[in-house]
Formats: sequence, C-alpha cells, structure tokens
Amino acid sequence: MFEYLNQAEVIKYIVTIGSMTLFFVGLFGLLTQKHFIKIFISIATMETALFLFFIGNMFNKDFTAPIISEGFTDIAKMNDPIPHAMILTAIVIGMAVLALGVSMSIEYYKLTGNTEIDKMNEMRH
Amino acid sequence: MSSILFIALPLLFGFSTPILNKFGKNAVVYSSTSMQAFLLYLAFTLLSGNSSHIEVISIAPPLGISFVLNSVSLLFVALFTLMMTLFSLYYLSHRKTKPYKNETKFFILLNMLLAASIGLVLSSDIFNIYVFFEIAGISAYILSSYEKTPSALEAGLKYLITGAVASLFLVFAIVLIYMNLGSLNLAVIAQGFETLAFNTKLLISVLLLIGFGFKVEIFPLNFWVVDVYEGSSTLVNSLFSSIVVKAYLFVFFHIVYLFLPSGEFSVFLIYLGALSMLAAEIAGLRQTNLKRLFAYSSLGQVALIFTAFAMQNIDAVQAALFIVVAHSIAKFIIFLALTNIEKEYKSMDITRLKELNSPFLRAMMLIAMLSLLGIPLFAGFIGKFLVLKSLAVSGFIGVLVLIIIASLLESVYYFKLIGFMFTKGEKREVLKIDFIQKLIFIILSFALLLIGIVPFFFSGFSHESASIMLDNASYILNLVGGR
Amino acid sequence: MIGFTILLTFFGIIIVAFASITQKKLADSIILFMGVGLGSVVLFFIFNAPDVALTEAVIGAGISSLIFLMALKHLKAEV
Amino acid sequence: MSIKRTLPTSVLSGFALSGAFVLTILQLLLQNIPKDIDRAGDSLLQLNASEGVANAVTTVVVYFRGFDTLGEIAVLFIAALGIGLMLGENERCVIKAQSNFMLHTGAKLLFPIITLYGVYVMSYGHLSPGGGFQGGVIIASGILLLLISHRDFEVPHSFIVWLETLAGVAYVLIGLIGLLTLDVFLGNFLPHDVSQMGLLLSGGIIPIIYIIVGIKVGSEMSAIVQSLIKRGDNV
Repeated sequence: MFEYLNQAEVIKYIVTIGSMTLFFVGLFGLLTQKHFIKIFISIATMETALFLFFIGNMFNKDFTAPIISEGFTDIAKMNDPIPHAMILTAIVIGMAVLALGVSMSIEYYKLTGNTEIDKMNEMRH
Repeated sequence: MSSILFIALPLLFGFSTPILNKFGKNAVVYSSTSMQAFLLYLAFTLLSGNSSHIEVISIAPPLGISFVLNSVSLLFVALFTLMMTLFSLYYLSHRKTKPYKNETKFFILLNMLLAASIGLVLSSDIFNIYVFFEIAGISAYILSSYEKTPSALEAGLKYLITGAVASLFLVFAIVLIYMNLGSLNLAVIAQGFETLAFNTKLLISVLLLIGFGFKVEIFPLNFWVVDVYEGSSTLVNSLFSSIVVKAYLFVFFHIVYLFLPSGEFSVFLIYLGALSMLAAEIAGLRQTNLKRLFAYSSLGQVALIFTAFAMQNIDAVQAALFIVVAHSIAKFIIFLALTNIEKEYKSMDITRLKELNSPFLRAMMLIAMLSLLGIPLFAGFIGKFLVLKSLAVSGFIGVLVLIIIASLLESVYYFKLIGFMFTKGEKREVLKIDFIQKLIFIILSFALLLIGIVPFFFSGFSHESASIMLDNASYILNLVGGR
Repeated sequence: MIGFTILLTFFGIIIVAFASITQKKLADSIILFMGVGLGSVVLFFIFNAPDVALTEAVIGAGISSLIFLMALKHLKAEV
Repeated sequence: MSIKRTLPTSVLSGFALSGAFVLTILQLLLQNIPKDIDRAGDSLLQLNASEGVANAVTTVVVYFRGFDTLGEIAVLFIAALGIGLMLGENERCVIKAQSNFMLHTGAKLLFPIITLYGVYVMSYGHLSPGGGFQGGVIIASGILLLLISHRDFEVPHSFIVWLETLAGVAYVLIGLIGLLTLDVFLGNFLPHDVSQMGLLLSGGIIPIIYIIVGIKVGSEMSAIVQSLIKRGDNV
C-alpha cells in the first residue's frame, strides 16, 4: 500500500509542500497573533519548518546517517553532514534568541503590565 | 600578522571577563579599552602597508571557513575599531558621572559587537556570515534595552522580533543556496549563481533582500528603526549608526556584487534606495524629538549609501565609501553631543537646543551637521558630489532628482536645528565637558575637516578599495584558486 | 512505508501547529508547541539525521517549551 | 439558534497575505526541485575519514566549520548574559515549587542518572550521535529538575560563571595554539590517527573541543534556566 509514496521524487514533494504549509502556519500566526508568547511560538514554528525543509530535501532514503559504525562504512552512501551541522547550529541560535525575547517580554510586562505587541506604545508622544 | 586576531581577541576578552573582573572593578574596562586600542593600532599598521591575505580556519577555503582581508575590508575594520575605541574612551569619562549598572556586562557586549561586525566584514562563508549576523543582532538587542526602562525594553523587543524574522529569511536563502549549489563559500556560490534557473535566482535574491533589508534599514522594512533609536540610550545609538548598520550594509553589497554583478536587480535597488531616502527625509521634517529626528536622518543617509553601493561602478562605490566614513564620524559626534545634552538638560526636545550653552558643543555639532548635509569643505561633500555625478553619468536622472529633493528636505530640518542652536535666548549655565571627551570630539571633527578639505589625499586609497570591492574575478581566484 | 510515515507525520505536525497558534489558552498552545517539536524529532530521525533529532529533542521540544512555560508562570504571577 | 461567528478582518488579511506569500514560494520551489549534485559535504565526508572520527557531523560541527560553533557559543553566552541582566535584580523566587515526597525523592534519584547520561552523550559525541550541545543541555535539564523539585536548591552563580569563562577561554586558546603550531586557527594539532578510530581518545582536538562546548553550553543553559526560575541571583 502507498508504494508510490516511497519514490525519492515524491518524498521531496511531500517534504516541500509539508514544510511550506508549516511555514505558512507560522507566518499566519506571526501576522495575526498579538501575545508575545504566541509571536515567539510562531517564529519557532517557522524555524522548525525551514529545518525540516532543508534536512528533508537533502535526505536520500538509500543512504545512511553520516556516522561510521559497524556495517555502515561506505562513505559514498552517506547523507550529507553539512546540513545537519548547519541545522544543529541554527537550532541552538534560534533557541537563544527566543529565550532572550521571552525574558525581555517578562521584564516589559513587569514594568508596564502589557503582554500584547499591538499595545507597545511607550514611544508615541 | 594574522587577521583572525581582529575576531579572536574581542571574543577572548568577552569570554574571559569574569576572570578579569577578579582583578578589581576597573580591570575589565581598562583592559578591554586597551585591547581595542591595540586592534586599532594593528588595523592602521596594516592600512599603511599593502596587505591582502586569506586567513584559513581549520581547512582550505572552498570547503572550510576563511577570512579575506583586503584593502576594502580593512577600511571597514579600521573604521569599526576606531569607533569602538573612541566609544570606550568616551565611556571611561562618562562613567565618572553616570556609570551603567553592570559595567562588565556592558563591555562584554561591546567586545562581542566589535567581533561580530568585523567578522561580518571579513568572512567569506555565507553560513558564517549568518552566525555573525546573529551575534551582532543579539548584542544590539541587549544594548538597546540595557537601561531596562519601559521604552528601552520596547525598543529591544521590537528590534528582537524584527531581527528574528530577518534571520529566518536569511536562513531560508542560505538553505536554498546550499541545496542548489552545494557550497557555502561565497566564491563558489558566485561562480555557480549565474547557471541557476531564473526562478531560483529570483527567490534567493528576494529572500536575501528581505533578510538583509530589515538590517540595512531599507524602506518598507525600516518601520522599527526609529522606535529603537528613540528607546535606546543616546550613547548606544552612536554605535548603532556608526558600526552596526555599516557592517550589514557592507556585507549585503559584498554578497550582491558577487552573486548579481549586473542587471535589473541593481536598478531595482537604486530606485529602492532613492525612495527610502525620500521617505525618511519627509518623515524627518515633522519630528520634534532630537533622537527621532537624527534617527530619520540616519535612515536617509543609509539609503543614500545604499543607492551609491547599488550603482556598482567604481565612482559610486568610492562615493559610498566616503559617505560611510563621513556619516559614521558625524553621527558619532552628534550622538555623543546629544548624550552630553541629555545628561544635563534631561530632555530631548529640539527646542532644548536653544538653551544649549556650550560654544564647544555647538561648534562640534555644527561641523557634524554641515558634513551630513554635504556642504563643501566638509567630509560629506565629496561623497554626495560623487554620487550625484555618477548618477548623472549613468543616466538615472529620476533618481538624481529624488535624491536632490531629499537632500533639500534634509537641509530644511538641519538648518532649523542650526537656527535653534544659534538663537539668542535664555541660556542655561555652561555645560562642562570632560577633557577626554573634548579630545575625542576634536579628533573626530578634525578628521571630518581633513577629508573635506583634502579629499584627493584619500582618493588613491578609496579608488583602490572600490575597484577591489567590485573585482569579483580576483576575489574568486584568491579563494578557490583556478577551479 | 517511509513515504507514508513522512506524510502522516507532516500532517500531524501541521494540525498541531495550527491548533497551537490559534489556541486561546496560552498553556494549551505551549503544550501543543511541544507536540510540534516532538513530530519534528520523528521526522529528523527518519531523515537520517540522528544528531539533529537529538538536538531538537532536548532543545526544540524540551528546553524552549520549558522556557515558554516558565515565562507563562511569570506573566501570570502578577495578574 | 445559531451564533454567527465572524472572523475579524485582520485575521482574514493575515491569512491571505501569508497564504499568497507561501504559495508563491512553493510555486517557485516546486518548479526547480534541486538535483543531486556534488556538494561540499561529499568532499568533507572524504576528508573526515582522515581525521579518525566516526561521526562526520561532529567533525563538521567542531572542526571543519569550527568557527561557526565558536560563534554559536558566543550567541549562547550573550543570550545568557542578557537574560541574567533582564531578570536579574527583582524579587527572588517567583515560582514556588509545591513538591511532594515522591517528586522530591524521584528528582534526587534521577539527577545522577541524567547527569551521567549527559556526560556520556557529551564525551562520545565523536563516535555516536550526540555531543557537546546535546549533552550540555541534558545536564542543564537535570539541574532544571532539581530546581523545580527542591525549593532551596541553587547552583552557585560564581561556579557557573567560572565554568563558562574557563570553557570559553579554553576554546579560543585551543584555536590560537593551532594558529601558533600549524599556522591555521583551530588546526588539529594533536595526533589523530585513523587506526585509532572508535576509541574514546581519538580524533585529536575534536573530542576535547566538543567536551569544552558541552561544559560551556551546560553552564549557559543552567544559568538561563536558573534565572528564569529564580530571579535575583544573577548579577
């Protein structure tokens, strides 16, 4: 059943369409939501979508993970390690930025009692 | 001498600050300042010699990360280290009267910002550029909300959210580049970018433009800039307009030159820059807050630099380099002067300038404003003149008219400010300025006058830098050899 | 089977993400966001990227959701 | 009796805007699905074999693209600093744990196991999936468990600061030693024999750097978690 889904082409289509839909969900949240935490969740969702898009598109189902171990020593049949390394870095950086943003919004809330992005108007004189 | 020191030393000092802190309260402040001064010395010794080399990290360029030091990146490195050293020196005298809380953390952020902006300029690997993009961004977010007042936090949050979205689009572009070209090295990408399908090229360019557009403060994406300038402390604003945005501008056009050496995209960028300049100057006319007003002026000047860089010919790039230097120095003077005014008068309303009682500060601000306006004999003139000239030569008459209109609008509010400064009115008591601060002001304004009066003295260097920045072939050859 | 698993997981992630973003209660939306992280861990594992899967598990689904939850606690502490 | 629910226009326009944007991107992406070409990663896989490290991702993260990792821990360092600065000097301990006996004992029992697992993931990063980032975060999550269950538990702030300082300095110094000995920043100056592959001490500087990264990440994460739970001890 569903054998045709296993073709490399079809997997790439699934990954592209699926991750872009996830990206759309995040973008939709970014544009419509107002609470700081919702905004950060939307940004994190978009990031996850991009990472899935990248890793999924660079994935070849006939290859193995890029780790040499017993039975898996064929270098020519390994997945590309660079995307993995890049995404590793990007995940950590994204988390750091989100944590910083969350802590800033906590402090902002303590000072002003405001949790919504639309009501940030300290500057409008 | 190795160019990696420009990045490794600030990082090392940033990381090791808690150890340095054990040697007394002032150890961090003084050691960081002297480290920056050392880097400044290093940059100027390299500037005087004719040095161009590639610094390899771990493995050789097409596969690994490398840093390219040539005369144009050296110019930016020297500018950044100069500004940062002067900033630290200024802070040394500022802290006697109004120190920040947690000075050590403040200096960690300064060092990280320096390392990141130098890294942005030197790096030749697009993912590495993304990492530095984030370091510079995060230090800027924290610096802008450093004082933890409601408006500072609002500024920081706005900066952070836009910055996070910007980096998202940058990552998207990098992902597409790696998927289609199989490399992260700028030179290899530049070689292969031509061969891509039109749609992919379009998508990558648009994503890069959105990603960097937030950071280089270009028209539809610069809604956050003015709030950030107003909310952050005046002292920190001098860094934003003289270091951070300049680093992003350089790296954006470095990438544009390599990937899209010619074509409709750069025409689009020229119009975009001119429109942003006009929009910024129109909005600037109505401002009554000094910080907001100078923020709009910064937007205008950055858009002018953007237009000049987008022209992609030697004259215009040379002009852009002149404006970069002139604008950095002039805005630095202005924001430092505003820091003094704010400390004394506790308000940033433009009418406050009427009460300013300090002939020295008035003279300094006058020099900086005249330079920003592009009056002959000041540093801003030569850049603006060259931009207009090359626009006329290339036939962009519409853009020329837009820029002239924008400049006239700019002069309206600048002359209003100058009028305020020199009206006889109720003056407050004399504003005292520290000796070190006076020295910094004098050095910077002397530099403005020097560039303004003898621009031909620098034209050889700027011509060489501009041609190196535009010379893709040798950049690629240096990085990937004969491949 | 692999294609079908990917399709199904994507479908699940998208629904959970949409629910997480449109949810009224913040606590619910944070828990659902954890679900997005979890689904992407499964996908990364399928995509032969065990390192990324491990990182996403501890950071994307773990620490960052906890940070959100703690932030929620702070934001509600003084209502 | 039907309640007519109308969506606000802002939601609709947001939906339309993001939908149009993503559809355009999708359209462009699906027209040009990237082909399988020679990518830099394939050459790196070849090179990796000569470094004596089984996990190619580790080699890429720590060595071939080592500067990214240095930048990344700088990002974490600044973020932890900023979070400490933001949540620093207000009242203490907003979150009051109501832990019962079971949670109390369970956390005590689990913490050593979690830490051990973290150390394992950290030090075997060059042989199996995992490494410094993951191991560091696992240890930090163990500390989080203790922070939640034990009200008085606290990692001494000065300890965290020393750990992160030493780790950060050590990373840059290793890079500079490489610059001095091999003339290449972050060069692998320790012996890395391929025949040693699979042993704990193989791969030259790579496992050492990954452990340093792990210490750094673990201490940053603990600092972040602690300043989010207990405000007031981070100056």
